[in-house]
Amino acid sequence: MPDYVIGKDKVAEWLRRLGERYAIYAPDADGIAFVRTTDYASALSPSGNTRRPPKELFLPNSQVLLTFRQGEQGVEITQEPASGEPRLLVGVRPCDAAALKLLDVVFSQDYSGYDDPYYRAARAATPVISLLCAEPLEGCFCGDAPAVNLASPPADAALTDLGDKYFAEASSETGEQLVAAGDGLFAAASDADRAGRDKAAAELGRLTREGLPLAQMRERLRGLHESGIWRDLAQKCVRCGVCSYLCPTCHCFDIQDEAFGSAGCRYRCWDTCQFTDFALMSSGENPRRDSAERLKQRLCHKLEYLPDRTGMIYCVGCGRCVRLCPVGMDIRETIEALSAEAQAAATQEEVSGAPAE
Amino acid sequence: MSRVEERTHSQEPARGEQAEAARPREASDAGPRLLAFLCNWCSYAGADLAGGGRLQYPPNVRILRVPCSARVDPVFVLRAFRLGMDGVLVAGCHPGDCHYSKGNLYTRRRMAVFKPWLEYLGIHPKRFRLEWISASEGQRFAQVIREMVADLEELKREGKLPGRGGTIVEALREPSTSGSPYV
Amino acid sequence: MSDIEEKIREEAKRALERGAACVIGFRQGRKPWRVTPCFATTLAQVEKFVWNAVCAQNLATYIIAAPKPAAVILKGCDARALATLLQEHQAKREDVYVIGVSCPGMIDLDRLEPRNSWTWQGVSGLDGASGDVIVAARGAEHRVPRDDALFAACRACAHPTPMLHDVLIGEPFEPPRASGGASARLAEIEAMDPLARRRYWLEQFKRCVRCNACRSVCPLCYCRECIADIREPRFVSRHPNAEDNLLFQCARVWHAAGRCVDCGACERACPMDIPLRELGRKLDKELRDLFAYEAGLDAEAPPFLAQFAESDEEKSAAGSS
Amino acid sequence: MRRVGVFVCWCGTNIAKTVDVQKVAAEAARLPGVVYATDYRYVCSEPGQKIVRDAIGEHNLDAVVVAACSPAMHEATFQRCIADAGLNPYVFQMANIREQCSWVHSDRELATAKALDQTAIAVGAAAKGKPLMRSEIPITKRALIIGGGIAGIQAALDIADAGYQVALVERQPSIGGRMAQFDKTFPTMDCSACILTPKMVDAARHPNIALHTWSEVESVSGYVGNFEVTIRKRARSVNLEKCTGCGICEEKCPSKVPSEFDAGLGMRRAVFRPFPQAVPNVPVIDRENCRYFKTGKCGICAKLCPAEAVDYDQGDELLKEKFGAVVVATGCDLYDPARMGEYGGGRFADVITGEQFERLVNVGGPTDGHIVRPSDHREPKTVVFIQCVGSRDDTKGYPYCSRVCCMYTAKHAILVKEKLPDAQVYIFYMDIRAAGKNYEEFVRRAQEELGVKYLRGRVSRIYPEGDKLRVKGADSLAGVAVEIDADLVVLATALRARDDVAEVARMLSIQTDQYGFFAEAHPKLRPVENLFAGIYLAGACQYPRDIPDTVAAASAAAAKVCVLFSRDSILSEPMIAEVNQARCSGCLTCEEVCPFDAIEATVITDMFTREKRTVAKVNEAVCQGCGGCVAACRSAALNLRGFTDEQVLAGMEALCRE
Repeated sequence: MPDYVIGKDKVAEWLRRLGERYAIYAPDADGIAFVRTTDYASALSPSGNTRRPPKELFLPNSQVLLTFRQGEQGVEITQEPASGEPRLLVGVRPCDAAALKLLDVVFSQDYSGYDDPYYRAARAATPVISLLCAEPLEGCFCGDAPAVNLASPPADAALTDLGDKYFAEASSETGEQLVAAGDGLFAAASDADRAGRDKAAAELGRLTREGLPLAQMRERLRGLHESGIWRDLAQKCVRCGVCSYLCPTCHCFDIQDEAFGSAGCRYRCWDTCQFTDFALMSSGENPRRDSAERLKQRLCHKLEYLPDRTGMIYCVGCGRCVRLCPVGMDIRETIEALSAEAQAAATQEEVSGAPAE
Repeated sequence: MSRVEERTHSQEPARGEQAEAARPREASDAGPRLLAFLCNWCSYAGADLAGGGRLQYPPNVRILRVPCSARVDPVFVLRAFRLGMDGVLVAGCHPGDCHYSKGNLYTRRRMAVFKPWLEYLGIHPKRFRLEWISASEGQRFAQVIREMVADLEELKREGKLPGRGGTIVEALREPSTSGSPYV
Repeated sequence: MSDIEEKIREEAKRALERGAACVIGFRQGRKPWRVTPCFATTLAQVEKFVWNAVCAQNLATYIIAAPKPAAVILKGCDARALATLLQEHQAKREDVYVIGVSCPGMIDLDRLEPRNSWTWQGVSGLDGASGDVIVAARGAEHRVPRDDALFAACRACAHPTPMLHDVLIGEPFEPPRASGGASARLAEIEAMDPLARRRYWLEQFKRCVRCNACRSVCPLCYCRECIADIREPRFVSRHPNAEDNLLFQCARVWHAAGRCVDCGACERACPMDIPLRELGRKLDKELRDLFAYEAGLDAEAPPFLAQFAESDEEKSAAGSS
Repeated sequence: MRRVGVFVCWCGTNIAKTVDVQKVAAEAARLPGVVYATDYRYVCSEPGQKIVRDAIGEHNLDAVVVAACSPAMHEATFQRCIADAGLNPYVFQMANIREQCSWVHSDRELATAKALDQTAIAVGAAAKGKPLMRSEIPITKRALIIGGGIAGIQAALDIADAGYQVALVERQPSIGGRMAQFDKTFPTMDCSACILTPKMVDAARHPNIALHTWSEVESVSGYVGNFEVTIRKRARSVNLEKCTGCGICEEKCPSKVPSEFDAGLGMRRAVFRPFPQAVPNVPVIDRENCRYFKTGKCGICAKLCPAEAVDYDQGDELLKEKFGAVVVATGCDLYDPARMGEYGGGRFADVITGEQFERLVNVGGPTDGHIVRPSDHREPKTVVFIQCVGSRDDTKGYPYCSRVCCMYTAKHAILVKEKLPDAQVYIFYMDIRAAGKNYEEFVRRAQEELGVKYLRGRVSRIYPEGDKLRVKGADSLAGVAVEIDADLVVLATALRARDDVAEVARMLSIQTDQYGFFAEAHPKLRPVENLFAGIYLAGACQYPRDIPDTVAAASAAAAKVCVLFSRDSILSEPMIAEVNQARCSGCLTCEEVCPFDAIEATVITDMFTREKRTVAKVNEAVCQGCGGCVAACRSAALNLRGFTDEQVLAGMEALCRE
């Protein structure tokens, strides 16, 4: 697909035109979340990724599935329709764009045998325009994440800041249409522009590379399921949901019914393996009784079980869990410690398993 | 006995929060809604006595019987306001007269802290009252209800009640706060 | 602070030698300004212990679950939280060896950042032991006046020196000037009219994602099952909307009435920057104004709201209107 | 969710006139959980109850709501009704649409809306209700009586006669109490000792009564049917078994101290019986005043005792015993006249109290029954009695009437007239309260037959004038000031609660009223019971009482004890608190707020983790169901059966229906 450039002074006009077709969502001024905006001039803020990832626009924290009421002829149930409101996400960071692609897999027919209508409808109606970060936030390690492509993230259109203009790559038909809406505002990109984009992506990659063996963890974790290291690593975890609620790829939910008087609804809301009652059974038994079990679940789910099933690694290095954990848990430290433990175990096995002669 | 039974058709549905757009109201629930937690031994009996004496008071109050005012968990009060009550009354035996000897003394201390805090949460002070009403104070019970309903009606007229909002199901169907713009 | 750090390590080692099952302190994380709790069971682990101006976390949170006897490093507010836990039989005094550290106030990194041109990517050092906070970034030093850098809870702290301790490290500190008084924000909220106040709180709680970090870090939120998680009966909807988010928090804060020591852990933990402390501060204020009561000062006393006195009469709002 | 049936009552026109009962029933039928709803003229009538019973069977109901009058009126009726139909009586809720709706509102539409809401609240609670069971609590059939006055003696005898074991604990060396001090009793003028002493002896000899004099109850724990009591038997220093009561020790004891029994008018020895007819007839050594115990020198009593009964080394003995019921009969104290400075109380020897007069006029008293002035032992010619000293007096005494003073003052006046017929007797009174059998006649006898002068008015001042006392008062009926030069003035001092009442109340976990008297469970209907089940009240510890009232109360308390003991076990309250141990984190705030000490800590082993942890436990026999603990529990670990969180919240939520 062809590449373009657009002058920074022309972006507002482009978004204004798109705003006629879409409700435009961009990071708010505080960098907390994607919010609906008509302030097109400042939609593309240079701040890092939002505290709340854009996943909530597709998998809301809570979503009504059906409503019910006691009617004259018994209980009447109304299915909640999936909303296809046309929205446009602007300024999604490459990590979050990658995370959305990962979520697409989870909510797809191929993966679960169930094509989630709410997720699918929202995704179909919501094109994504990404923007490469000018500077990483503390704790970002997207440079290590195999799922993340900084230069060409999986968005409909991918923007890269080139000083006075943005480099724009349309990566889908929708992306082409988005650019087409800016008829007269875009110019074709030059080789120099392309080089500039590559350089910016490379520089960000360099800044966010810590050498974490994300891709190797799938193998390394296999031998650690019974290890005592989880207990040590998880001792300080206070079982809140910050890491998973704010993780762009965590997607667990719970389904609850609430009724008042003669009517009520069934909704699904976020849930997390980090909560004590996540695996609690009505008998009172809890197979994931302590934080060690829960940490293992979260790490292995991202780095072993899902990679086993999808071939993709479900950590995009966005750094939110690092920055926002109230007790300073650092997934990078955890991964390093686990990796070291696995390698130590392997070495020992080699030594002890060596032929007797 | 003066009859304080006039029905108030307030001019306008009180202007509440945007999110709590007034739902179509039936004539029967146009007035403010008051929930009263009455202790079984004193205040509930006081309300019965008001009935025996045919003391008229506004029909806006809904009565929930509890054994003792100490049974009223302040979280119930928070919940009641969440459920759209305009006012909440907690009434118990006079201190010293508690059927359980000192239950209401715990209530008294608890509520002394709770009430100003409730106000701080944005519940107008006239929307919550703690009263001691004995089994012999039917007059007083009727008076308290009259006062409270009059206060609530006035708040409503002045637009100082947040409005009853939609039904709970509607509230639940509001988009969750994460997943939609929060500003 | 290296002096204090040295003493902490010394006392931690002594505690281990005397049979403590673990010592809970802080170690440095991946950056100098990142510290994280450390559960030391060996002398070597104690060597990792650090003490600096970002050791804000309240380690009292770990006491209930910690293997006993436990030694733990507690600041003024943390030790008062322990006093509340002792009042409520959540630990035995003899099972907890308190290494008390006089606290000069802890630094809120978020308060440093916005006012400066540097970003954390370039920071190489941070010194907040006393006086101005000095941030070394890309070869330059940035100075921030101490008052501007401290957590709000620290600026309001009335008891920086742990009252409950087995050993005390560091000279006792005078409370900072803002302590004991009403905070400006509290007064502002009080000054609003009720409906505006309600709108203010709902506005704040629109951000809440119900991650429960506030309750998870709170040393006093030790319920085995929070009422917010109980489905039958349903006290609070799990559907995150501003009203129920606020209700959840109100139930939580009310449950800390007369117990909360205003350590600020909830507010620090909140990833959405909701001013959680301000809810509890009002309760503190009422308790102080009405009853001259402050939580966490007496580990022997029964919980305050589980008592009554004749003199409560004049403080009760009943019958006043 | 239960299958709820709703029955809306018209109560004739009482409800139906204001509330559209048919509409309420029709709307109620649509409430969740409701499978049947109807209305009827009088649901409480037999045909009405039959409709309920039939509907239970026909519609397979397992919860019932009746929207009718106040539950105070008919809750029990309907509970019996549904029990007859085979339902548990507690799967029942009442919606009060009469006293709290139709009777207080007149707008039909609004009253109907309210009636429906109240019904919905009841349906919500009924749908979440559960059958409740009572548990059986075994009873130890032994009674503890605290106080050996006439109240304690009477209660002990009655209970013992019914065949139950009784322990009677008295602080003084002898039982008998105040009545033993009295000379005659009004209005019959029986000799007090003549009617009391036989009862004292009966109590001492009764095979079912264990007497513990010179003893105190040290601690009481437990609950109805199961009290654990520690009794401290103070060292008597005289062996109860060996002593023959010959009295030599008393005669020879060199230490004299004012006699408490004689209200300070006479002296007793350090080894003493308070009065000659004491039961047991064995002295005690008052170690504080005994020369041997103070100086180590003396020992005369030991040397002279022919039975070798004196034992200086005796120590206190602690008895730990179990009882099923406790009768508190600790009596009262008297108002201290020193608080009434204008009457010279305590300063002028010849201004005495009624109690002192009793000893003065008693043949066994310090003057052998001669009425003489304490100052010079002369017979008084003019005696002035003043009533209401400390009674009906908000400023220096108590607002209440002490009830006995009018009568005993009349008795005293009669005694003066009988013994000193020439003496002039005046009585200052506020009102004459002579309500009682033959009481009014008694007072009239004093006034009309014996010429006692009753002056309605207060005395403002008493001061010495020569060897007399000038009494300045007013006769408000005549409207004149009165001055009387009296030889002897007798103050009818108020009866008041004992000084140590707070300690006793704390020990027993019972309540007192604003004056410190022990509080009854209900002033009208449960006058001899305390709210704390298993503890009963008798006599003047509850309120000023004369002898017949005291004896009646004692017998009533005894009857209550016998009712309790007539069963082998009792049933607990059904609506009480319960603990969900899985949720309980053992903070024990509930234990602090329980007014009945019904909650205690217990250690359990967690079902899944096998860890031991402390949780709260409700003593079902003690819990009265106030629910204070439930509201104090942050974890919702406590719940109140019959008023559960589920039920209260369901009631509230019912108001939010569409």
